[in-house]
Amino acid sequence: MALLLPWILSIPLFSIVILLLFRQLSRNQQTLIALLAPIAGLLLLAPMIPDLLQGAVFQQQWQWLPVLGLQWTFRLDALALLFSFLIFGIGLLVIFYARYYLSASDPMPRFYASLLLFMLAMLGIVLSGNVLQLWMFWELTSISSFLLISYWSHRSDARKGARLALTVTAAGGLALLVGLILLGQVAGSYQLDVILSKGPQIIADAQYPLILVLILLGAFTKSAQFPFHFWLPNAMAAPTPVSAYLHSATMVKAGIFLLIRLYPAIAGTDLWFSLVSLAGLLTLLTGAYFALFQHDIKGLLAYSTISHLGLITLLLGLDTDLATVAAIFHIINHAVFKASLFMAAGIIDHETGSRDMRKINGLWHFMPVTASLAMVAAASMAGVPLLNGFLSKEMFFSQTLHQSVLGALSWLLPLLATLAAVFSVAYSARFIHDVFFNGKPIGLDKIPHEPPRYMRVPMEVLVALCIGVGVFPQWLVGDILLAASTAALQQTPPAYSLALWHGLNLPLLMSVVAFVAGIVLYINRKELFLFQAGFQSTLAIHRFEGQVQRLVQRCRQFSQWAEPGRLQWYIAAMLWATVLLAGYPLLQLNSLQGERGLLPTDWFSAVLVVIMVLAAMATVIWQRQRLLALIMISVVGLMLSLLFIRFSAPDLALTQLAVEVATAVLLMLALYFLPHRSPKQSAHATLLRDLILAGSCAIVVGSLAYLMLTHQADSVSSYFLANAKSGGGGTNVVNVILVDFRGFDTFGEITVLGIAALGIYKLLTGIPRFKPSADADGRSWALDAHPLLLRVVSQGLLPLALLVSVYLFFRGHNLPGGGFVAGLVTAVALIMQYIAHGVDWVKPRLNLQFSALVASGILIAWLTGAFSWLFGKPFLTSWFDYFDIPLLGQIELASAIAFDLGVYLTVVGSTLLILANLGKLTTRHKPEHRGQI
Amino acid sequence: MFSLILLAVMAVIILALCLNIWSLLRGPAVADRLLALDTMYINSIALLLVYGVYASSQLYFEAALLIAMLGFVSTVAVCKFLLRGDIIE
Amino acid sequence: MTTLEWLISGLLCVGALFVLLGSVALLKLPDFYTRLHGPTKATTLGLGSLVLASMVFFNLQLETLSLQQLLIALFLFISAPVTAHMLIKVAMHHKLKHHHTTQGVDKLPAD
Amino acid sequence: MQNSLFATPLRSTLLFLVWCALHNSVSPVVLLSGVILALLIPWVSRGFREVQPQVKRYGLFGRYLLMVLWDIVVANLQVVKVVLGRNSALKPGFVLLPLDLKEPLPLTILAATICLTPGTVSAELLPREADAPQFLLLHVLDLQDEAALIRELKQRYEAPLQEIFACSV
Repeated sequence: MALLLPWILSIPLFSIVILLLFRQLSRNQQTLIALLAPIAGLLLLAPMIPDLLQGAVFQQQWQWLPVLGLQWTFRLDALALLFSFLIFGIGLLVIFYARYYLSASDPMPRFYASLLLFMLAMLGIVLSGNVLQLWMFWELTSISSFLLISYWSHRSDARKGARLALTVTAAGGLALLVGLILLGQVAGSYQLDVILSKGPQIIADAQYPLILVLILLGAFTKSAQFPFHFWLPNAMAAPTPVSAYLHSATMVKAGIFLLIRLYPAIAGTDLWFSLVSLAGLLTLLTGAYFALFQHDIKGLLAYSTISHLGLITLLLGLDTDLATVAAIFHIINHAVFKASLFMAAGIIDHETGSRDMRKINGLWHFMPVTASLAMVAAASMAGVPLLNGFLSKEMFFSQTLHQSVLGALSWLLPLLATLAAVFSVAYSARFIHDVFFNGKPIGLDKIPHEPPRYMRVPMEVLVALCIGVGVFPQWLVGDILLAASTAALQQTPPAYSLALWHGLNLPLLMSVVAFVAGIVLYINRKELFLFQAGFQSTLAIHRFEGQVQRLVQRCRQFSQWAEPGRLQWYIAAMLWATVLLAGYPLLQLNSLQGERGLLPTDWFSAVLVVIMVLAAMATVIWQRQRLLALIMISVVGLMLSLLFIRFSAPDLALTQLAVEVATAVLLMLALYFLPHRSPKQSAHATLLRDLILAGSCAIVVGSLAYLMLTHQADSVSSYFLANAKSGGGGTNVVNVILVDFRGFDTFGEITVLGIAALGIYKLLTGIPRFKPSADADGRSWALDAHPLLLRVVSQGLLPLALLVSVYLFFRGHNLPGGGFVAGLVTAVALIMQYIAHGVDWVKPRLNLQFSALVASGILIAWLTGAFSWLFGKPFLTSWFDYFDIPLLGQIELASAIAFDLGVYLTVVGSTLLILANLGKLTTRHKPEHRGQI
Repeated sequence: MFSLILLAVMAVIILALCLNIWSLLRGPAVADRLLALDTMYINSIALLLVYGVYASSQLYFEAALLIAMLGFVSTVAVCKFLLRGDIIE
Repeated sequence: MTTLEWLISGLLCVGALFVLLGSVALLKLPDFYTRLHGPTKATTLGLGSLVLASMVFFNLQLETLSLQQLLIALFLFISAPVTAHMLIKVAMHHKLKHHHTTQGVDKLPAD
Repeated sequence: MQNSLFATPLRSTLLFLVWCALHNSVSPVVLLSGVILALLIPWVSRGFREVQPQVKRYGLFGRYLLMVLWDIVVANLQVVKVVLGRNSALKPGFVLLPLDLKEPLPLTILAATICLTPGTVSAELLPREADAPQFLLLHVLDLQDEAALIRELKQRYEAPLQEIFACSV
């Protein structure tokens, strides 16, 4: 049955894909597809329930990156089951509800896809059996929450709220990651099973305080605990179904889930009790207090949620096992009543167009059914008997009486708990009285009425649960609560009873006091509101936005400093870094001379080198006359190719030659747009600086080269030499390395090449459109654009060049050549046609979409690589064989040829995409006025 | 003896290359330099041909062929640039 | 040294001398127009001679079929005139000085 | 006919020979692939070929090529003389060669021939309307007798080319 676990996760994914692919489906069909995920999930869970309630644990795992301790592990126990029920159950109702909540203009597929993405992420958290995997899903919930809060992206408050929520939760997530990594290192494994069984060892470790604080940071930010609670009220800019689902029932419980999940491993110390209980207590009180003063219904519910989350956290911080049971119980109850309250708020918002409690009054007359349902749920929130909220609150009260976390001041806790309950009753009363009674509506845009029939159904289900659990707790949730608590504590909890009536005791008294005092407080609220109004409060969101703006400002300043937009600066920075990084190790060596002796001087090569040096120097001297510099650098390239050939690297020589020409053409195309001479502007100090930099580079690089050449390096090349023929089927080792041994690199490189070409193509559109009417010396241009001789000869040369490139392509595997050179030769031959005939002549004859050529090249290379998957081999495993064909003799076929074809097409496409389009650019903007021919 | 002659022939061609770089640096006009560059291309081909005989290997002829082809394109492109400014128009 | 080797050596020497001659012409002759004749003719012929030598060497001396050199020559014979043509066009366009003894300067196009 | 695989027999033959030469081999594989490529490549690049007059007399064309080769050798000996002589003794000059040939391909061959042979470089086709040039401007390294040079060029090179391509005179 464990095999079913991945399916539970993949069904939401399936629905997402369908929703995004078929956007034109009707709203009902989209809702059905979205509903498929939770329904199927519940059905898949159903057969596992009996075993899970008996304490079984299902686990399924695959290797992912075992080196890093990463494994896909899915683990389902009763605690995860409980949360899965919440996720699926509330998710089901929320999806159904959203069908009626969203207006016709809201893009539904995006909403459902994000919601399902969240569902998937949340399930991932509760079903993870590996803490690193858990963390990934954890971050995914933050991201999907961001997408959902900013769903109405045209609204500024939605964008800001989303940004705030993401910043806080993701920052906490990073702390959590560090904490989890440390935890895994201490426990020796990232597997949950191992970690849970090593509790004492973890607690005894010196790093325990750090681990605990980091993990608590993650949990507290996610679960909106004080002082990180401020993001939650701002997340209320989300559509109400999202608030009901993420920001009350599930996502904000993720932090609490994590605390419960890791309870056996990291809880039970004084540090834990003081940190967790203090955070919980403060959250409980601030949430309850501020909830009363909200005028926005959702704001009230948000602060109330914060308060209840604080309550649960406080329970986890109490040093009794029963407190954990109470916490889990309250998670269920809170999810049920708060989700229904949010749905009520959504209905009210939907039907009145407002969420301001100062405007919406007396709705009882307009929507009695909704009002009754909401009132029941609010009563549950206040802790009225016969409702589920009452039960867990009673448990909470009784636990506060049986703890000693605050030492001698522990008696304060029941008192403060009662105080929080007073406020909780007061804001619940405000919710009921202000919204449904208290006179008539003020200044509403429309006359409210009951919502569509089915919009109420989810609420009805939830309210029924409130009452059901309130009256028959043991029968409805007793089993799962016990099993979940056992799973959480890793041991059977002490006996407790889930009954409605425990007799006249202290907790009951606390409830009564809270109830009466709460009503009194609400009736006398005017004074308190006046008192509260005396505080100058800056909203958290404004503070946050201000900080974001400041941060952006800082970053801008930094990037203006680090990226002044001057090419010289970048190159200088890069070169200095190279000099320092490469030069420092040289200082550690005693001598450059290695164990290899020097070869006798080869005078011919020496002369070539001298020519090359002369040309390089001339390039530098004439750098201001750009065309001259270009000619000189061509000499450098030519000599370099000759030297490559001399030292047995014909492949390099071929490539160097081809690249040389392509670059020369490119540079000339670019030169056209530049002044032919650049003015002499460098100050002497600048020249000196550049000289020092160039000299340092020369010294370091020269020394490194000498070092490398005189040392006997045991490199990988001997392996390549030995295996090229047997492993890759080619005798040209360079080519076999490119298309086979290091095929993945090549694949990456051609992808980069394609992207670069597309990028350049895109950048070209913004280039200034002018055509200089005269050359550097003020001569107007010659008048015959396409000399006849050149045209005729270039037409004749094209087939020859194509033939040569075919030749180079096919023999590349065994002798110098290959797809790259062949591609460049083809591209150069086609560029020659452009040069000789012009764009207008070539365009109708070369009916090729260059970008498509690039894409097909990369695709072919990828398919060649992916083909080996069919045979269960890793990506890009090469294949070759020899065939005997009568008359023709032996022929070799290799998958590398197909891969090389991809390289070829990409190179041709990229080169033409850049050169031909740069050329076309000037044509398109040719000025009207042209000389006489 | 034969290989000595080959070496001597290569030396003569390299001498030609040296004369070319001299012409190239001397100029005076861009056209002169371009002519010198083109001659360098051709002389490099010559060098490769002799080197092929010297090494008894046909491996170098492709490079020579490619120099002939690509050198031509690059010289023509520079000419076009000097004549028209816009080499692809 | 066999006769064949003498033949090859002779061809090589002739070739190399012509190549050198082309480069000398480039350096020695007085104006661009006359210099152009060096590489287009002497160097091309020198290369032809070297190609012949190499053909003889591979096909007769080593007795392996070797035709690639022929392609080099073919290519050069096609491309050299065009290169020269383009270069002289540039020179005329740039109105480069001609040697003082040049005749028929009036025939140059006016622009 | 324009689009058929066999539209350009001369070009295909040339490509086939070049393919064999590239491989230095006449093995069956090379021959077969050579035939395929020699037919396929002209077809693929057919758009890049403007219609040219066809060679009508192959024998004459062959003879012409051999003659040019011989002339190259002779011409070079002249160049040697000039190059090694004194610069002040140089008598370079520009010459206008009136053209009877009008078609681009024969014209190109003529210009190329002139470029490779006796001390002349084709400088420019004049006037510059590409369609119908009337003169070929030459630069001559050592100009002794302008009229004789023009006569020789027309007789030795232009006339055979007209015959080879069977152009109307």
